[in-house]
Amino acid sequence: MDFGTVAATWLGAFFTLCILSFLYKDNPFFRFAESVFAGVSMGYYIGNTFGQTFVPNLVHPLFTPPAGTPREWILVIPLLLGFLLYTRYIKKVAWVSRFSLAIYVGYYTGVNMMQKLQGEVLPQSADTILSFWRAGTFTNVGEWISLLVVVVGVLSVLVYFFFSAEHKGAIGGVSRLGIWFLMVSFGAAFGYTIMGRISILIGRVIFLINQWLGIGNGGVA
Amino acid sequence: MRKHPFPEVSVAAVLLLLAPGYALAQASEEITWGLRMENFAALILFVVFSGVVMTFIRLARGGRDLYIRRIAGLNAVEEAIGRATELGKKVLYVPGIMSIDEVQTLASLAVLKHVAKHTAQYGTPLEVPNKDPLTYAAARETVKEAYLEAGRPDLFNEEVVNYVTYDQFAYTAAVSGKMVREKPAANFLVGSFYAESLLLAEAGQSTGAIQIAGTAEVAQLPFFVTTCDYTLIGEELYAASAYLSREPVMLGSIKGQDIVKFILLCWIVLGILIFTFIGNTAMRDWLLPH
Amino acid sequence: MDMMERLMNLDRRWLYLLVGLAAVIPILAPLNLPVNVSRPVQDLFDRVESLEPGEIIMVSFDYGPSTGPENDPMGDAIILHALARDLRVVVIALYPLGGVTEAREELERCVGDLDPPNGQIASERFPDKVYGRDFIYFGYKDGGLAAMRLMSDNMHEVFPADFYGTPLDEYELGREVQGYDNVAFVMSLATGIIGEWWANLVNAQFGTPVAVGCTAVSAPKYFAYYRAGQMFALLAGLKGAAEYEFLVSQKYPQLAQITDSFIYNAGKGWDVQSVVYSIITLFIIIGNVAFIVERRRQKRGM
Amino acid sequence: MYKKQFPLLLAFLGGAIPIISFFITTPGDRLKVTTDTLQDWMLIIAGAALLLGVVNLFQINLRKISTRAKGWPNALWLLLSLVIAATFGLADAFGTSVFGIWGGDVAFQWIQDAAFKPLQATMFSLLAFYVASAAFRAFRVRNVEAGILLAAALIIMLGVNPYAVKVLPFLPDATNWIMNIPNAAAQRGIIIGAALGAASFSLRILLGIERSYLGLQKGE
Repeated sequence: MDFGTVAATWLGAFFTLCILSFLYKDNPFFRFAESVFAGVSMGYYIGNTFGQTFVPNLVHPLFTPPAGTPREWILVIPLLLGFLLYTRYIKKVAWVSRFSLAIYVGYYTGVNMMQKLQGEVLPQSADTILSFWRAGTFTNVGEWISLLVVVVGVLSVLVYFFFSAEHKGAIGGVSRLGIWFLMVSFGAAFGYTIMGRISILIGRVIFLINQWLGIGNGGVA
Repeated sequence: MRKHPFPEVSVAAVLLLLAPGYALAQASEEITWGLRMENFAALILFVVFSGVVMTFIRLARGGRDLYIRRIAGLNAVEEAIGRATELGKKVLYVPGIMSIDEVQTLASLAVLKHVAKHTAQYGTPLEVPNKDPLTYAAARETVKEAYLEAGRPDLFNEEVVNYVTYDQFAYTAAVSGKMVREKPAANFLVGSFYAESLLLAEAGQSTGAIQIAGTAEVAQLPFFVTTCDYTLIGEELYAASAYLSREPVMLGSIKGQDIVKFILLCWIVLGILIFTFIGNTAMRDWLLPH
Repeated sequence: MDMMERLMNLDRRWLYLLVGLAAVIPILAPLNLPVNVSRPVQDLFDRVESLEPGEIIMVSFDYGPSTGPENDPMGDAIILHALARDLRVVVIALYPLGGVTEAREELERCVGDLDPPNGQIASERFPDKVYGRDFIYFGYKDGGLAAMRLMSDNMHEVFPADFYGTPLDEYELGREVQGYDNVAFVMSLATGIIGEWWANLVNAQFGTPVAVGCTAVSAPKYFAYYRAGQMFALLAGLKGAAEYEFLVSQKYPQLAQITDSFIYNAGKGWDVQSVVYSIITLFIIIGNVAFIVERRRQKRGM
Repeated sequence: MYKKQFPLLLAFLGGAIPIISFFITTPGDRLKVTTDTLQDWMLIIAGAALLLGVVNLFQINLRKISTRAKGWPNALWLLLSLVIAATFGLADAFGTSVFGIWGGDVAFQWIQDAAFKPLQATMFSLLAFYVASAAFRAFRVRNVEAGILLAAALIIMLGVNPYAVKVLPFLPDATNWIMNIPNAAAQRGIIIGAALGAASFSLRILLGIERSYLGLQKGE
């Protein structure tokens, strides 16, 4: 192994242990790692933004177009909008910096609103319109109960979210049921997610044992 | 909303935004004016939804009294700030890790405005660390304005709303460290969160802070519900600013949204009945792309 | 403070210590906790056993490093099993973030180091197996669904060359695989949605048998596909991987020569997961017992 | 007046364009193409904003260093590692070398392997510990709701325990049922409700009723 790889492994192990030490308590090693982490990650994203966004989407088409293709002058507009963000440092024209924020928010609000209605409300509602009279349903009680649970669950949770009615009487009862469904979901999802988290930890342990201490033929990169 | 006083400004804006792009767009020859039929159901939903919501906004403006049920997490906001004030400790407000292209972030900023106004009134220190730079820019405007409205612009400085880093976990490390070191009396975790939800909430919990969370990310809700004192679940987050501001116009939109929810509920129930007893799937199929 | 109260408010660091030990110890000294082989896993094993020597299977690496602990051992087990059965293996990668390195690392872990462009094509670990004839690595292709659709009968358009840049036609196995018709089944090792695509698209439209090795977190979703018959087998998380690994090692003890050098395998991961889960479960129960006792006592005190 | 109105108008238009193009086709499908172009512009705006963050980072940390505030050496480390990583990153982006010694791409990759990736993965892995402590503390039978939460979690957790499954062989099936039926139902309810809430919030933004993100007062 070359020096670069060895050094990277040792540094990686050092940082791994620094972060893990936070579990015991806050300490200078963690604080050091935290600062380096913030700095390095920021530097990484600066490089990444230039490499992945500015160079291909702005610099190449506007400033250095490949031979034979015209300059895309229209990109002056987003460039300008980007610059406008910085007018906030000049008191007199600081209000102009809102322009870029407004367009950005407006555009995505429009996109997201459609996405929520088309991609979430409609299909999720459609999936809830089930038939209790499917062939074989009544012979298979388990299936029938499952259908019932789905429908009751969706509807009661929706009722829980009604804001204009007080949670009293019938609505109170149904929304209480809705809360119970939420609790089943939260408990189950919590218990289930632990598995994924454990495998992340295993990844770190193998890094330390295999790559750093050099024991065994590793697995997880 | 009032009428825009500058029609010429509107025209200018359209030209600035749309015209050059529109003119340069590569035209494909087959397509002409028309409706996108695959989105027709969404169009109807959009029209009904906007119509109902705007009607209720109008009614509310006309002075109709609108009732909204209690939302425990939101009643606790002032209690949390009050406790921070008593203890002389800071309030930490985390607006999620996403940019302002995410509606949850915008909903969070609306709550932030309310929180910032109160902390400014009481002179309680507030800190808003950010992961996304645009959210940072917007949060800064929001807090600055809130301080101004509370009559304490003197309390605002560049450290109240600050920027940490663009990486999810580096941000989490920095904020967790801050929680443990500075022990804020109240932590707000409101907005769009991913895997860091539990890291932040558990670090905050270990310091004994009052924690109020809110998100619509279904996968993260279990972690907030188990580690925070109050959690705004999904739709409650979006209703928060209306609830906190108590402005009739806002409450009107919540009312309108409830009506649409009710229509949808009836549609689902009717659809199930028809499907079950007549075997007709029209009501379901209609909701899907045509 | 009495014991019950102390238990209820136990310093969380004790729990951290236990979780940490539970993650380290089984890796160094396997506990070999029992695995009960479940139906969806047995299905995969039986299918591989039922194939004739020389038939081709396709293994798609559709995950990245973060789920390596779950997916890596599945990749190892299926490749080792296939080669031990004298099946031929085509490896591809469709996951954009790191699938390409995962596939290469797991392949080399099983067959030994490779460098086909420079002539190192014989497997160190399977003496009679050769790159390009018995196994091959096509590399990574982006575009997910589109690529999968095109692969059905235009494999060489999707992968004009193998991972090392050699045109597929220069290898016997490369020439032979023109589309899904040439493979007995596809095994997708998936983090997220790509495994669902294999079922929805490739199985549904082209009738290619599909098996999936998924992460535990996405298992319930995949289980529904398995029940609907859209995939003939399913390895779910570390548990599924450990079961399959167990079946393979039982049937082919000679593979131990290779697998003994692995510091990590699904069995160890399963040990870690089981122990951590047991610790957490135990603590939840202890916490509740303490809580209930304490509450009773308070009530009586009043 | 226009200082306040104009941004709200921009937001309205910015939103109206994708909405209209979602429903309507225009000759040559130009509106759709224009909307897609807007999307590319947004990426550039978001990228440009990154430096806003950097400016603030320098403001805060340079002040810490110059006033020798508590923890100032860490502020120094932060800025130092930022500058180094950004230098290598920019060298990589523009395909040059750093000081003519290292190739930008190699150096940038090395920084990722030595610091960025291990730090990221380890921070993520802390979750394995935190789920344990959170579960221990939160899953107590305080009331009916907490009891349901606990029961659901326990069934799932026992479902992956090899010994528990030996005694109660139905547990894995119960796990799948809970995840696919009641859990999915509740999630669907949350998603539908939240999507309606988000749509209503979006409408308030487009109409200029919600404006706190711009730092505007109501009714201006």
